[in-house]
This record gives sequence, C-alpha cells and structure tokens, in this order.
Amino acid sequence: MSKYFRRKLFIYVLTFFLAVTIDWLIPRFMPGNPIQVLIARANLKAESAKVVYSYYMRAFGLDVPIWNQYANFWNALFHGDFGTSLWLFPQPVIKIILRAVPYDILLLLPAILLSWFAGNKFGAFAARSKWLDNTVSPLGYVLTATPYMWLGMLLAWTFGIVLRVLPFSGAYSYALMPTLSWIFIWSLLEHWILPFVSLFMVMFGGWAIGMRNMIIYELEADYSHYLETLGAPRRLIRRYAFRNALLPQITGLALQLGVIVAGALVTEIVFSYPGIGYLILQAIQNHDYFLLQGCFLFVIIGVLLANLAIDVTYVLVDPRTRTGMQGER
Amino acid sequence: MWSRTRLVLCMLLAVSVILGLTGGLVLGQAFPRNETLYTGGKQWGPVSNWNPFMAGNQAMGTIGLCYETLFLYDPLTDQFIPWLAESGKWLSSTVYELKVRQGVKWSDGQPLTAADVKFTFDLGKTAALNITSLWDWLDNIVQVGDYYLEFHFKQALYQEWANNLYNIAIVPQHIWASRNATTVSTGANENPIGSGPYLFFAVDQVKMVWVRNDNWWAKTALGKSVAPKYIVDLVNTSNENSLGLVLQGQEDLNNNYLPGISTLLLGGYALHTYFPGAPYHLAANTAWLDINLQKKPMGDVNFRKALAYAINVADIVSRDYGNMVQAANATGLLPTWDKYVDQAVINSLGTSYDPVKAKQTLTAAGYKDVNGDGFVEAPDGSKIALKIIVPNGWSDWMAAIQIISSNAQAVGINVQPNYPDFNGYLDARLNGTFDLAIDNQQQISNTPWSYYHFIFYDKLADIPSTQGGNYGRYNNPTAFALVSQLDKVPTSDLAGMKAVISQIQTIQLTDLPIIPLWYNGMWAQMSTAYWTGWPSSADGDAHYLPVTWNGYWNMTSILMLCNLTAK
Amino acid sequence: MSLQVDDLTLYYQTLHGDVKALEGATFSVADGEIMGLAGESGCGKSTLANGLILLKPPMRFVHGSVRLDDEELPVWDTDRMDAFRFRRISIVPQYAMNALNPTRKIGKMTVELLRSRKVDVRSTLPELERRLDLVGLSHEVLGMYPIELSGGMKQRMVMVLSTLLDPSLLMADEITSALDVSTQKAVARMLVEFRDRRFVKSLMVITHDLSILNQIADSILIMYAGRLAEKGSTDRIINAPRHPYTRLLIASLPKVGVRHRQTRLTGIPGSPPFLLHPPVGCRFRERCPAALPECGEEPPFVEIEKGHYVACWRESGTDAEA
Amino acid sequence: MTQQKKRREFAYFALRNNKLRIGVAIVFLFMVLALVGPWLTHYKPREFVAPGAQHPSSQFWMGTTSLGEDVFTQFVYGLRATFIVGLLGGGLGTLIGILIGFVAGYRGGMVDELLNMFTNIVLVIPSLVVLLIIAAYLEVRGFLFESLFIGFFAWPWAARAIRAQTFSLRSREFVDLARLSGMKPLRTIVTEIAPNMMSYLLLVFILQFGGAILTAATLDFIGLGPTNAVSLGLMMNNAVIWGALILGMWWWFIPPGLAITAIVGALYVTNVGLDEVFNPKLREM
Repeated sequence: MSKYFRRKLFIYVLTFFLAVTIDWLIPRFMPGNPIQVLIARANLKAESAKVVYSYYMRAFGLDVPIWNQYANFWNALFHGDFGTSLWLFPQPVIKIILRAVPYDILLLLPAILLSWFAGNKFGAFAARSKWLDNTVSPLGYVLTATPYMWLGMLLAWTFGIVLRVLPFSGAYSYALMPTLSWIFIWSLLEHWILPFVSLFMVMFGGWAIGMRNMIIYELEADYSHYLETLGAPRRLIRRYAFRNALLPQITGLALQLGVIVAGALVTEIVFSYPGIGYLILQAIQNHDYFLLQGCFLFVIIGVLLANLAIDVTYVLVDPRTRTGMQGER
Repeated sequence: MWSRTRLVLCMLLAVSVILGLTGGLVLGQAFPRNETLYTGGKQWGPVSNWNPFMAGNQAMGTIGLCYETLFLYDPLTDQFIPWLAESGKWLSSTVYELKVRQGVKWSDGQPLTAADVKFTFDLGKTAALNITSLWDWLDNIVQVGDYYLEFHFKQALYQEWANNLYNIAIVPQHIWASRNATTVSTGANENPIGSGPYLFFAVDQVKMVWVRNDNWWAKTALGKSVAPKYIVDLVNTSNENSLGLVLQGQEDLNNNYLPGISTLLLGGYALHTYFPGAPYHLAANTAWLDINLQKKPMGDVNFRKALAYAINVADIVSRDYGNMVQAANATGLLPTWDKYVDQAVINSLGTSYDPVKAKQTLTAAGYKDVNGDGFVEAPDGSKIALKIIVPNGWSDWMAAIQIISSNAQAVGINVQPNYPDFNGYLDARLNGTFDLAIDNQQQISNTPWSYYHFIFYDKLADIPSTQGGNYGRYNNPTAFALVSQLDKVPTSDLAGMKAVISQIQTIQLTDLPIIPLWYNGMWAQMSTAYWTGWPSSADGDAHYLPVTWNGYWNMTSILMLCNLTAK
Repeated sequence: MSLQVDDLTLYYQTLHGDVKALEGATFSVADGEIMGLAGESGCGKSTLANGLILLKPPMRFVHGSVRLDDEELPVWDTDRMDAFRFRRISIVPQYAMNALNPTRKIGKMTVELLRSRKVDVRSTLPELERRLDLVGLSHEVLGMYPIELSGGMKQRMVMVLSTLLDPSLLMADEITSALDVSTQKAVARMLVEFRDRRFVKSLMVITHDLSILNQIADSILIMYAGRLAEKGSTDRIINAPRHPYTRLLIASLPKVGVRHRQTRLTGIPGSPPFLLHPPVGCRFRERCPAALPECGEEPPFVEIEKGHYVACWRESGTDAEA
Repeated sequence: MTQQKKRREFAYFALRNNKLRIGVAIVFLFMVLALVGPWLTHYKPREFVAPGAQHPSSQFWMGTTSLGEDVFTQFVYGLRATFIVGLLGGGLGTLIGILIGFVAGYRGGMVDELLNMFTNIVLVIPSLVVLLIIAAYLEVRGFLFESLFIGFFAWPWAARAIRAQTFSLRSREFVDLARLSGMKPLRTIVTEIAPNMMSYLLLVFILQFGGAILTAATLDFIGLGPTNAVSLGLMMNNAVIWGALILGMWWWFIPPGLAITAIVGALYVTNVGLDEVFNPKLREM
C-alpha cells in the first residue's frame, strides 16, 4: 500500500516537473515576441516606443540567457510568483487567477460530483433489464456525445433568448458588486444554473453509459454466478455488481478530469463565465503567455491534487490496493 | 452504502457553510438604473490599471473621467477647447505660453497648479513614457507663479505639440513625486486621484464603476456637470454578449463593432446612432492595404495601381459592413480632414474600382498569363502567388480580405486570404515578411501629419521596435522630408499646411505605397431606453463624439455626459 | 433415494441448432452416497450439474424429471428453484477460486447472503465457525477479503459456505483440478468428512480424474458424449468395467493414484463426436473396438447386475447371465 | 469453433444487433452526405452567395450566414473535415495506443514500468489545455496538424486498455508456444496477439474516432482549429462570433452541433453493439 502511494506520488512529482517544463518551454519557442504585442497595444509614439521596448524586455526578464530564464521560472514558482500578465499589464498573474478560481470551484465541483453520482445510479438503473436498456440508455449516449459548447448554446438560446427566463452571461448581474447579500447570492445562483446544467448533463451521460457497461460485465462475473447458484436474490447480486462497477468508475473520474477541464473551458466561454477556462481563452487570444502559463500550471496542480484525492478514495474502497496489490485497472 | 453517506456528508457540509455565510446577511442593492450609465466597448479584459501614462490598457476613462488634459479637441469643428488650461499661445516661434485654469482641485482637495503641469511634463525625462520623445525637441519649462508656464523649444514641432496639448493628462505632483520611474511608467496606480468629473468607485472581473465627483471644477468654472451618478463600464466578454446587452437595453452606450447589427439599427430596438442612416457612425480611422514593397512584384508601382483598380471597396462596405462604413477617398484622409484633400491631385492620379483598367494596367506593364492557369505571371515570367493577411478571429476583416482576394483573382492576380494569429500578423508586418495586409493604426487626430507620419515613417531600420508604421518599407527621402516639414508648419497656417500636404499627396498617389480602403467607424450604439440627449448629426443635437475609447473623452466625449438626461 | 433423475435431457441453443449436451440421463444417488461423475471434458457432466441447480439460457430444458428426497425439483423454473438452492441442493463450482465477491469481507458477505435467504444468522454463525475449524480455517478469514486468502483456503471457504445449510445434495465440480496432489487429497478427504458428519446427505463429485474417485466415491457414473455409459460401485467400475469405453478409460489410466490432467485420453484413438449432430445409435461406435451391427441403434441403459448399469448392446443384448 | 465459423457467427449476430444496425446506419448516412454533399451544392463554403441571414429556403436549404454564405454548403464540407480529423486523429491515437500497449503488455518488467509511467503522465496532463497552448502559438494550422495533435494526446487510455488485454493474452498457450518456438516478440505480437484482439482494437478505434471528433470540435470552437477551412466546429465558432444566438439565426448553429452529436452518439452505440457481438456473455442480458 505504501508502495502503491510512493509510486503514485513519484509519478505525480515527475508529471508536475514535466508539465512545468513544457509549460515554460512552449511559448518561448513559438513565433512572435510578446513585448511587441504589448507595445502594439500601447499605441505609443514611435519615438518613445523604442525606450519603452527595451524597458519591458528587462522588466519581463527576457534579456537574460535562456537557461537563466528557466531557473528564474522555477525559483519564482516556489515563491508563488507566476509572473506578470501582458494582457492585463501590470497585474500579477497569480492575482488574476485567484480572482477566477472561486467561480471554477462553484461550477465544477458540484457538476462533477453530482453528475458522477447521478450518472452511476442512472446507469445501474438502465442495466436492469433489456427493455430499460433499450429505452433509457440511448439518452445517455446522446448526452455524452453532445459537444459541451453546443449544449450550452442550445440552453442559452432556449432559456436565455427565446423564453427569457434565465440569464446566460456572467457570474452575476452587471448591476451588482460582490457583496454578502441575498440579492447577490440569488443573482449568483441564477447565473450559475445554465452553465452548471450543461456541464452536468454531458458528464452525466458519460457516467451513466460507463456504469451501464461496467455493471453488465460484473453481473457476468463468477461471484455473481455463484451467488445465483446459492439462490441469492437479484437485489443482493446487483448491489455487489454496482459496488464493484463503481471502482473503475472512480479511476474513470481521474482519467476524465482532463476532458472535464476542456468541457468547463468551452462552457465558460459560451456563458462568458469568469472562470479559469475563460481566462485561458483570453490569454490565448491576447497572446499573454505568462497568464497562459499560470492558468496551465493551476489546472495541472488542480488535476494532480484531484488525482491524488481520487487515489486515496480508491484505496479506501478497494481492498485489493490495501493488500499491497496494485489497484490499477 | 459508502457513496451515499459520502454524498450526504458533502451536502451537509455545503449547507452548513452557506448558512454560516448567510447568517449575518443584509439585503444588498443594485445601482439605481436611472442614475447609472452602462457603457461598453473599450475594455476587452478586466481592468488592470489606472495609469494615465499607460495609454494601452488603462481603465476606460482614466484620461477624461479621472485625469484631464490641458485642452479638449473637437475634430468635427477643428477647435481646441481650453480645459485644465485657461489659454495657450505661441509667444515666439519657439516659446509657448500656457495659462493654467485657477480653482481646479484634485479629488483629494489639493489645488491643481502650474507646478503639477511642469511636473507631469518633466516626468518624461526620468521615466520611459509616451512623452519622453517630447524632450528631443523641448528644451525646458519655465514656471512663473502658480498658474503660468512657458515651454521653451529647441525646435518647435507645432503639429505634434498641438496633439500633445489634448493628449497629455496632468497628474498631481504631491502624489506622483514620491514614485520611482518604474512605478510611474508601469504602476497600476490603484485608487487614482484625478481632477476629473468621476472618482473610482469599484471594480470586479467584468466591470469597473466610476462615481460622480460632485465638486468637479467645471461646475463653477464652466457651469457644466455630468449627468450619470454612476458609470458602469462592462468588459466585452464576447461580441455575442455585447450584442445581447445592447439589444436588451442593458448597455446604454456600446462602442464595439457588432457584426450583424446593421439590420437591427433599422428595426424595432430603441437604438440610436450618430447618423440616422448609413454610414450610421462617424469615421474613426482609415483601413488601408499595406503592400510589402521589398517583394516582387509589389515593388512595381504599376502592379500596385492594378491592384488598386481591382479592389471593389463598395462591395466590402455593403456586404461585409452592411453600409456601416464609408469607402475611403484616394488619399485615405478622414472626412474631418477633407479640407486638406487636394481634389485636383485626386482627379489626375486617384484610383478607384475599375477591373477593366486593372487588366489594362497589368497588360501594359507586361504582366500576362503565360502558363494559362488563369493568373498572370510577372514580366520576367516568374509566378505570382500572394497572401493577404489579417489576424484570425477579426471577423469583419477576414470577410473583407476574402472579397479583396476574389477581386484580385477576377483580374488575374493570384491573391489568397490568410488568417494568422494576431502576433503572427504583427510579426509579419514588423519584420516585413508579409505580402499584403490590412492596417488601420492611425486614429482621428488634430492633424493629418499623424497619418502621414505613420505611412511615411522614415526610420525603416527601427520599425520592429518602434512600430512607427510604413510596414511596406516605402523609402523616399523627399516624402519623408515633406512630412517632417509639415510637422513644422504652425497649426494656424492652413495654406502652408495645404501646400505641403498637396505635395505629399502627389507622391502618395503616384507611388501608391498603400491603398486606402474604407473608414472604420466610431462604432457607437446608443440606447434611448434610459438616457436621452445623445449626440447626433441632427441640427440642434449636440455634435460630440459618442465614444469611450482611450483618447476620445478628450475629443469632446466628456461633453456628451454633460448633455445626457435620464428618462 | 436422495436424488432421482429420470430421462433428463438438456440442450444448448446455438445459431447452428441445438447442441445435445445431455440426453436421457436416468440415474439415482442414494442417501449418504458419494457418486463420482467422470468422463472426458464436453461429455456433459458439468451440464448435468448446472442443469440441476441453475438452468438458464442458452441451456434449455427439453424433458425429464428430477426428484430430490421424493420431491419434484422444478429445474426448468429458475424462480421456483430458488427455494431449493443452497438449502436443499448446492454446488462447489469449478471457479471456486473467484467465487467470492472480491470487495466484500468474507464474513460480511456470508451474513448478507444468509440474511437474503431469510436464514437466522445468529444461530448459524457458531456452526459456521465450527466448520471453519473443521476445514482448518481460522476465524480471522471472516474478517478478510478473498484476495488475502490462498487458492486452497478460498476453495475450502466455498465448500463450507455451500454446505452451510446442510443440503441434501452437494455437487463438487472439478474442485481438485486446480490443486496440487497433497491439497487434492485433503480436499477429497474433506468431502468424505462432510458426508460422514451429515453436512450433506449425498455427494456428486464431478471430475475427469478417476484416481480421486477411486479414493472417495462409493459409486461412479461414466458419461460419454452427452449420454450415460455406465454406472456401478467404484469397485466394479475400476476393477470390472463392462462398457468398452470405460474399459479403455481405465486401461489408459496410469497406475492408480498418479494424477494426470490432460483432458483427452490419448489411449483411445479418435475423438468424441460433435454433439450438434450426434451420430444415431451408440455414440461411441466410431471409436469402439468391439462395435456390433446393433450399435447402429441406441443401446438402452440397463441394469446388468445389482446397481450396475451399462449402455452397450454387448451387455444387454447378448449377455445371458443378467 | 473454427475461426471461419466464428466469423460467420459474428456476422449473424452483427446483422441482428439493433444497436449496431442503428449506429452504423447513422454514421453511414452522414458519411454519404459528406461524400456526395459537395455535388449537391453549387456554391463554395466561403463564397458570398446571397444577402446575409436568410432563413432556410428551397434555394438555401439551411439558410445563409450573416455574410451570406450558404450554411448547407459549409455543413457538408464541414462534415468532410469532421470525418477526416476523426479518422486521422482517432487512427493515430489508436495506433500509438496499440504500439505502447502491446509493447508494455508483452514485454512487461522494466519496459512496462517505464511505458506505464509515461502513459500515466500524459494521462494526468489535461491534454486539451496543452493542445490549446501549442495550437495557440502556431500561426497557420491545417486539418493535418489538428489530427496529429489530437492523435498524440488521445492515446493514453487506449494504451492502458490494450496493455491490460495483452497481459491476459500473453499467458495463453499459443503465445507461450510462439515464444518457446523462438519467435521474435514483434512477430509474436503481430501474428499471435493482434489477431486475437482485432475485435477489441476495433472497439478502441471507434471510441478514439468519436473522441477525436469532439476534441476537434472543441478546438475549432475556441478558434484554434484550421485557419483556412470550414469545419462543423468552426461553423459554431463563427455563429457565436457573428451573434447568431442573439439574432435568432438557429439554422446556423443547430445543424453542426446536431451532426456532431448524431455522429459521435452513433459511434458510441455502434461500439456497444459490437461489444455485444464479440462478447457472447453480453448478448443475453
């Protein structure tokens, strides 16, 4: 078990190291000079621009040798310094990101957890009989096949524009400042519904289908068969099958995180929900690679932590990992 | 079962947290709609700074609402309106006298004096600022008393100076003096102290809120006061979003180019634009075609002429922009500069859409289709395949270059549209690796000099770092000389300006270093749902610029706010 | 008579038609009898076992009747069978190694199983522990997960579990095949012990390994290609087999006690027929060294001496002594 | 049962499996449309053929965009792009997955450890974000690029699954036999293991196919798709840029998404159908 964890941890550390390196590397070997972009946006007088240009090069530490820049990058990282944003100059990247994070948590955590539970229950339900399977699971297939943004667009269009019952842009009303007040919380909730639903539904479909397939395999497993020969009621057998089918679904959750991040990203774009996903898009469109790096790092860290959490849960629920055996499926 | 208990636990936790939070909740309240002006169109991301020296991405209204300039400039009447300055005039060819208005106070109560003005200009010497270059030709500033200044120049560049007079915002010495060069040039300058009609109120990711400064100097000095108590400037999260806000009357003034809105201006919605009909908007800048003269065959003037004849600007205007823009005249000078246009030159040298002429010009110059692929080859027989670029995602420009390409192909020039990302586009132009590109980097101003200074920028070697313009690398000392000569003509000497400009235009239209296409509009969708008294072309209405972009408040947009009335 | 099977016929449905896996099986198992059921793989022994306890598609009930303790066993009705399973008839399956839910503590699973069968747990647990002692499993196993047990331990656990409610009939399906000789012996002895202690009234030990049967079985039933070939006391089958197939089977055995695994008995030339379209008449005909013209017809399964049945024309037809 | 008999049996069940029938039918339908579509229209996808924002009509079956491009034309060309990216990206993803999965599963030991670690790393990195970053810094992009990217990041789970399968097969007699008879590992994999996993590999490919389509759509939607082309994702992207939702131009953004959903959904259903065909156990629920 401790071996199991040591191994996992090692992989995570390695991953983090690589991720950070990639993260640092990519922008630097891509065409285009960020400072030029900054100047371009500053519409300065030509005569002054020259001075400012060299000034910025120094300010962003782009005038030192490349290896030096790499070292500085790590060093800064451990001081929680993600650099300065170009797009929102001179705001520090970390500050911008921290402003966005709460909205991601607000949106993603419930969406992921609820869809996972609901989806699994639903899948198990669908696998109950051939009839149910043929009538109910198709819904699952359609949902998981739906592009996040498209579902988002549909929802925004139907409820926001045609029916005009729900707001479909921003995290709260433009007429409000964030305060701890009922009206604000209500507004927050109102704006949260549509993005949440579109995320929830697509994921829900995925989990439902996954569970449906898993449980069918489990019902064919030897232990199910043995219980049958001992005349155990369907109910008991299903319960065991469900529980065992949940395990791969937990790992599935870990594997899905990357995709989920992507989904969140486009959903936030559709509903201009001010989370990290939205930031990433802006960073890309404004070639703010310091911000982009920051966001990416944040996502990485988030995903890694989530993975770790999931591993722990897995160990808690799957005896095989606890008895020194690898729980990987 | 483990999962259910876990879920329940999560729920309980969440609920308890929320309850705990909302324990001492008050009933919050929104901005009163009838006292609030919602604007949008300047801010493409969360507000990052209030630094009047960071022209690029400072918060909407940093200059104009918060910090103010010595003069306002009204492009429509070509008048300078004394603002923080009471008056200013040239005492001699190299000495400019400035009287600072008395009784102006900073929002912290301190008086604004000549010292602040001198201090502001002097900052250009120590820090890397936009005004730094001013000191190449400004010698020194002499302050006499609290409200009188003399600017002594090594060499007076009248046009440029006039431009500075309404663009340089004055900052309070008692606050900025203690700041180091870095903070001055790149500090965020949170909670700014200015002299203007608005004070910083609040900011979050999607908006920034200004609140009225009720003891603004202009109340007593000019009897003017701004109507909205709050100005909420919304970040443009997406075209889509802005469009929605405008149509639902949530945004009172929007300064985005909103694709597809042209149809809506006519029908139904409580929308108001400066002109009742096409082009709906005033012209803000000229979109022209950059041509890389270093590359064959663009180096050949006949080829450029042929291209100019081939392009059907009218089609772009009607189809792409739904007539929300006007075709540019041959010189590319904005309508506000009409008086500088030498019609005679245009009549003799000007080009306009004429595919037949385009073909003739090509044939005459020896361009013919040798290999029969439908596209002409250069006289030396080499194939011609050109790319025209605009940044990916700039939807209206992308559509425009599709039209231009098909126009060119129609006369046998092989041009293909191409959409690199913005910095790819920027790179290509700065390093002169592009073939053809659309460009519009000169905003409306007090003098055509700024426009010519850009397209005839003379320090070709410095282009990558200075981004001074002339991306086609047009090299003609005579032209360059004329431009700097224009700079030295006093703004009062209209005849003198015209004389120089006419020579420049002759060169421009003979050599055709760029091809002017259309005038981008001062996109301004105004909603009459909550506010009235918007600027418009109609007589009796106020003829101000209804724009919140940087550098426009001080071009009379600020006066618009004094003219509004809540419904 | 603990178990009485009459003319039981079971087919497997495939798209190429019915596979006649078991035809006309008629035999009985007496109280306290340990009956060995032997034959090459695919001869229908497992089909028989599964047919008796869990008959579900693609297996199909054709006809026949099964009586357990003089009570009709509704093998064709899965639901009604539930009443009998575990309580009256039980099985130690071939896959005993994986028969336990990997993610449940064994004790917990047992309890849940018993509860689901409306068995009073409190009164049963002491018995369970007693039997664990008997098979040499410490009580800790109840607190363990299957993964923590060795193969042999798991199998013993399953044996205890399957017999916990003292069924009249226990079927042990190839339980020794996966084990090494010593464990085999132990398991075999355990089966006998179970019978002696009346945990089970009678036993049906299914295997292709005659040596084991020789040790523990009272009687042996030889099957060939879906039909019964011969049944008699162990002594008679091993020492005086009458059916040609049995003879060859015994002959091909290495000396008794030496275990051998391979499933096709190399001693007998040829291979058993496909049961999709079995040949008419005696199914052993092609391989039979002593085939007669009569063999074209189905030989009856007749008692040629007390408790000794054979399905061969040579025996029933000609033999006068009977 | 003999191989050939087995194949007959698969065919039999395949023909009788409704999931399979429906799924394949839908995919096939769209494929046909993608192939013949361009001949059904006499416009080019990026050509301005009409006044903007036309409702669907007999002339413009799916209406026109704000710029007056024919939506139907873009739709059919977009379908093509979708299938191309799906096949290339999905194919590549499967290929890499197979390679790594086989080697890891067959070789085991250190090689497995390393490959497995590598897989886990790529698995944990949110691929799309990396994709975004890379894509964001490429000036001009084409379908090939896009497919490559997608392929290079889609393989991990496939590799995992195949590795597991190979493990189980590795211990079977016929593989042992091959190994004993001194057959080279690669040949063993190709001649002995692969054939026995064909069905499984097919399933993996189908899932990869669907996944690639969705990823591509996402990339395009964010505006990081091919710069000089049409695709279903780009159509949605443009629809949003030109405010189709607000302007109620449903005919612009509904068809592309619907098509993607239908195709990918159909692929998933097909996948499950095939699974049932290949695994007799699953045939009877």
